Amino acid sequence: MKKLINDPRAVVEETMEGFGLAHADLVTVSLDPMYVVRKDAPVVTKVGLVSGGGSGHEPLHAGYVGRGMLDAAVPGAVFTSPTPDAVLPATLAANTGAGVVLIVKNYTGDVLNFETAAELAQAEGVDVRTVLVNDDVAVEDSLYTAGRRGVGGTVLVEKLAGAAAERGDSLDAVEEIAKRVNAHVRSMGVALTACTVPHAGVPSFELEEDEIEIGIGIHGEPGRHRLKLESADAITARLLSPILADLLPTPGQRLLLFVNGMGGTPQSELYIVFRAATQILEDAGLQVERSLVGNYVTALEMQGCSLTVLALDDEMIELWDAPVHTAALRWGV
Amino acid sequence: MKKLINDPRAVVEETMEGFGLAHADLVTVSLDPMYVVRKDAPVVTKVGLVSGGGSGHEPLHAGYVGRGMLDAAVPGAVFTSPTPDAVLPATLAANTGAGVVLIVKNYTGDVLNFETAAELAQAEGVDVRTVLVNDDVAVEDSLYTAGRRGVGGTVLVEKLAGAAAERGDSLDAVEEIAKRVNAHVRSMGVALTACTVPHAGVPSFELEEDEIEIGIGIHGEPGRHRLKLESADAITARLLSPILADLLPTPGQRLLLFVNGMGGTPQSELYIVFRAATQILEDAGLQVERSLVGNYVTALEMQGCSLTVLALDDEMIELWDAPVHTAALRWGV
Amino acid sequence: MAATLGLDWALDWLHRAGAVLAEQRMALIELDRVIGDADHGENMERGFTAALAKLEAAPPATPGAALKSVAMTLMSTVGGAAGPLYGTAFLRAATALGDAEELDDAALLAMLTAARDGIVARGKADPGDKTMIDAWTPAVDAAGAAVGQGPAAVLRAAADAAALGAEATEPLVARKGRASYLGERSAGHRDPGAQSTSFILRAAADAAGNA
Amino acid sequence: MAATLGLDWALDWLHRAGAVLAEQRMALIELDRVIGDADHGENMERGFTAALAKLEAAPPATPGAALKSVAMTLMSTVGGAAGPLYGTAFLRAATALGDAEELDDAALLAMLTAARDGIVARGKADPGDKTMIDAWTPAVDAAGAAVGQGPAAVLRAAADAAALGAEATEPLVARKGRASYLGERSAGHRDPGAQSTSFILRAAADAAGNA
Ligand SMILES: Nc1ncnc2c1ncn2[C@@H]1O[C@H](COP(=O)(O)OP(=O)(O)O)[C@@H](O)[C@H]1O
Ligand SMILES: Nc1ncnc2c1ncn2[C@@H]1O[C@H](COP(=O)(O)OP(=O)(O)O)[C@@H](O)[C@H]1O
Ligand SMILES: [Mg+2]
Ligand SMILES: [Mg+2]
Ligand SMILES: [Mg+2]
Ligand SMILES: [Mg+2]
Repeated sequence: MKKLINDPRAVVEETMEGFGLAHADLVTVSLDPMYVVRKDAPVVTKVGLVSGGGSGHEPLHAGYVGRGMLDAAVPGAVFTSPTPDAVLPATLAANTGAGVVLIVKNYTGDVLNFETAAELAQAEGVDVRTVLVNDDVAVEDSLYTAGRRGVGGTVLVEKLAGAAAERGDSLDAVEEIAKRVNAHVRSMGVALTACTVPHAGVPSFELEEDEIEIGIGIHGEPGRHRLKLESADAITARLLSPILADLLPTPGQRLLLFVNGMGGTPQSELYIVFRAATQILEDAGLQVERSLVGNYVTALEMQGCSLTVLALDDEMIELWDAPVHTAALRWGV
Repeated sequence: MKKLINDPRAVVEETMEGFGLAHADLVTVSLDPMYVVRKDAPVVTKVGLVSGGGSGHEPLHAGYVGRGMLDAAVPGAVFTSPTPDAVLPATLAANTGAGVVLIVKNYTGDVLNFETAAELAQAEGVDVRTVLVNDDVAVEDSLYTAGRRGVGGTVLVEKLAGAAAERGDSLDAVEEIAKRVNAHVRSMGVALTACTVPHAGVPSFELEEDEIEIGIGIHGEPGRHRLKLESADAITARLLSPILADLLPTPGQRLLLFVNGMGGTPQSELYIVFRAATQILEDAGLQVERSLVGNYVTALEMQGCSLTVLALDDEMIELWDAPVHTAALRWGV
Repeated sequence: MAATLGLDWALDWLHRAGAVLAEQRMALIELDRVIGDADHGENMERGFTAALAKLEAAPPATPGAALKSVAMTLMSTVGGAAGPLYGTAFLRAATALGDAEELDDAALLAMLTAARDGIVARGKADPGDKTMIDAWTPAVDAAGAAVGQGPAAVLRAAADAAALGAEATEPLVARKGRASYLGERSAGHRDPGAQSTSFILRAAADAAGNA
Repeated sequence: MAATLGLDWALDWLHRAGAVLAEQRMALIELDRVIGDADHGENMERGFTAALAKLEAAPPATPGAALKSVAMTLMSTVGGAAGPLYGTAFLRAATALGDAEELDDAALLAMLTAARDGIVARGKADPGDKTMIDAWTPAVDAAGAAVGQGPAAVLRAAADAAALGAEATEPLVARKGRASYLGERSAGHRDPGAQSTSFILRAAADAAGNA
């Protein structure tokens, strides 16, 4: 294992220390319990927005704390959801009395830990709503799975709900927006290489030099099936087709197309995939109205990408365009 | 070789097509000859700022085209400087009559090709100045080398000179700022893994599982020497010490600290390095006044990072903080 | 063999559990790497190390208090799926014991049953879903059958059944937790949580054998 | 053997050069990979493919016109260090030939000398700096010594010397171009530009041998 780290067990703490130093104008970092809050939190009379999850997906979630997005983020150990005792103070810090929405990616661990934190916060008088993100079409949402995972769509949920909270929407309204975005967003990923969890020291799975893993998650967990390496155009089509089959957009539908790098893929390749995806979507009579290309929800140094498609309505476009000022996403301010 | 590409020979063209689609609000992409200009170029009576170089360093340079930074960028083939026939039209497109500054990284190929383009543009009546960036302390600047390379510092030169041009500085003044930034910036890089040039198909060099390459460039060329893998703190000290020995900042000097990822390194590791670098600098009585952490000058999927330190003055701070709106760097707008 | 088990046994159990989880850290990581995300061993070791430190810092007065202390620490240090599940298991087990100082066969069975029921309540897994439940359920059943043979026998029966249960997860297709994403590809690999359950129950039996 | 060489020879030369550079693309990439950035073979093949297409599309009338056409295409398609250097070399060579239709020994020597001088003017490399100059300079010297033995002999002498010159770059420490960043570590590897020069001059000699 080759990493720019000191002690594998200090990775998250040292990362967050560095993050706090680099973005001292934006956030305050608490190391124990570990969470990150907006420098200006709590922002008076605003609905609070809190998210969190295992580390290793940087810039998710701490990179999205700031004006127009999250009020607090709670990083767990690498690929391990944070514990309620960290989620609770983050939730309290984000609460101005207007209530808090927890954005939780749908994994058993995240759901259980945030559930407990929500109960504890409620017991302290905070009105808490939980919105699960489950956009990954690689996983069948059935009785026989833990349900679809939350992946790339999480960033879009956080951006749009964050903008709604920032403009002063009510707790109900922010919760509704978050759920609406989740209902209209779908994702699917591919890995060209595995990643290595620092404390494990060996790659999460093995791929031959000519193999790729389709339907990969963001936790270094293996995907649904393996294929021989194909062209970027062919892989893009493979990722988009289950997304479209599930989202079923009507012709003319305006979309946000998000090509996300898994951490180890050059930007050039993401743009090649973006080009291919745009062509397919436009050939299908759909309209790529907004876009995002880059490393936004990663799996350490994994090579690969995910495609996320969000069916936009007018309000979502307005919320997407609204100013945002975080470490990883910034415009209009 | 595992890459999300179609044809190795179409990599740059397809990347730029995708880039043009994703950032149609910001830039216009010309495919043949290949160059990228600001959507609103030429901006009336502003000094033009143009850069370029081999591809594979994304987001450099196309990602820095837009308000407050470059007016045009010229991507060459992967790791190969662009040709004069592409630099010329980019230069002409950036010229409003106020003249053009070419920001050129100091490599033989870049220097020669931009030199010819500058001559051609001058023959067409454009007042052209060329500023060489050569911030890499890994290379001895002596009669026995091609001189120091331009690496991470290039982004800072482009940002500060771009802000100067945007506020209406004269050609002389923009040239002076660019040279001043270059004179006060130093960089040094490390690679944990090599990268693979698409048309070559094999990694640029071999490193054992426990080896790192110190003094790496951004072209997949080998560095100065090899070491056994060390802790992030130790590696950071190794990179910073020649930077400081060369820059010789006086105590209390305000610095911009830029931790740059080479493309394949997780963001968490960059923050761990940022933390270590901040500690060393502050222990040396220096002041980290501004910072930048992320993948800004890459070498395809190489794992590793570079450290760049810029000794700031008041004007540089003002120019750094000035609004910028490009695909890869954006604030204040 | 003692006819009842007290605080000494409980502390010995928890220390043995901490030791085996530390020792088997990489083995559990490896099981989780194959069908999960390679953190189970790391999570469990982190949790038990913290739990033992807490027991040291604030010594409990009863077996139930010891289990409750461990429950709270696991809840706040393990994270992931295993944290809340084991946390709930130890919490419910503690509640079942109340402030009893000496535990007989029936108390031990109640403790194991409460732990298992707590995991089911939180995780909603059925037997055969390839989770830690597939070690806990046979363990509870076997303990029930051994009631009357003394505490050491009850716990030995539970540990033996948990070991077989963990092994028996290998052919199963996962339907809960992260391994369920793999679908059919999860078959052929042992569930890490069932394995850690087996280690923990073996530690309980070993401590009883020494009591 | 012909006493002078004309347009046919020039075109045959350029086609042979294009063919050998295409064939040796990976070999040149490999040389550049070790002490450079792994693009020299790609750059040269791209340039010569374009140059030959241009010659096809707009057939030149004289050897000088052919070299000038190639020069312009290399300048606008090769990029990197080699593009401007070879571009200048072919441009100066074309200028040296003027509109001569037939080239004798002296004309060929003037052509080679102008090419070499053009590269030195642009790249400022000295002999021994481990660049293409280390193939060009011995080639020019050998051609000078062979003047009077006929065009084929002049070019063969140049090609032989270039081949030895390329080989002789191996022990050198680079002082120009990208390989210079490596310092002492550049020793022990052949310079890719010197090798491509050797291929190009061999093609000239082979074409002359067939003329
Ligand atoms: N719904 C559930 N019910 C019972 N046990 C579960 C459930 N989901 C997961 N588990 C157990 O948790 C174990 C994984 O724990 P761990 O790796 O620590 O957490 P995570 O899956 O969040 O990374 C699995 O091996 C399984 O035994
Ligand atoms: N200053 C110079 N003078 C002469 N030849 C040079 C000089 N710099 C580089 N070269 C030649 O150019 C070759 C490299 O060409 P190429 O790989 O195409 O360009 P780049 O180095 O820009 O990637 C070297 O092998 C060397 O022969
Ligand atoms: Mg986990
Ligand atoms: Mg090159
Ligand atoms: Mg796990
Ligand atoms: Mg090269």
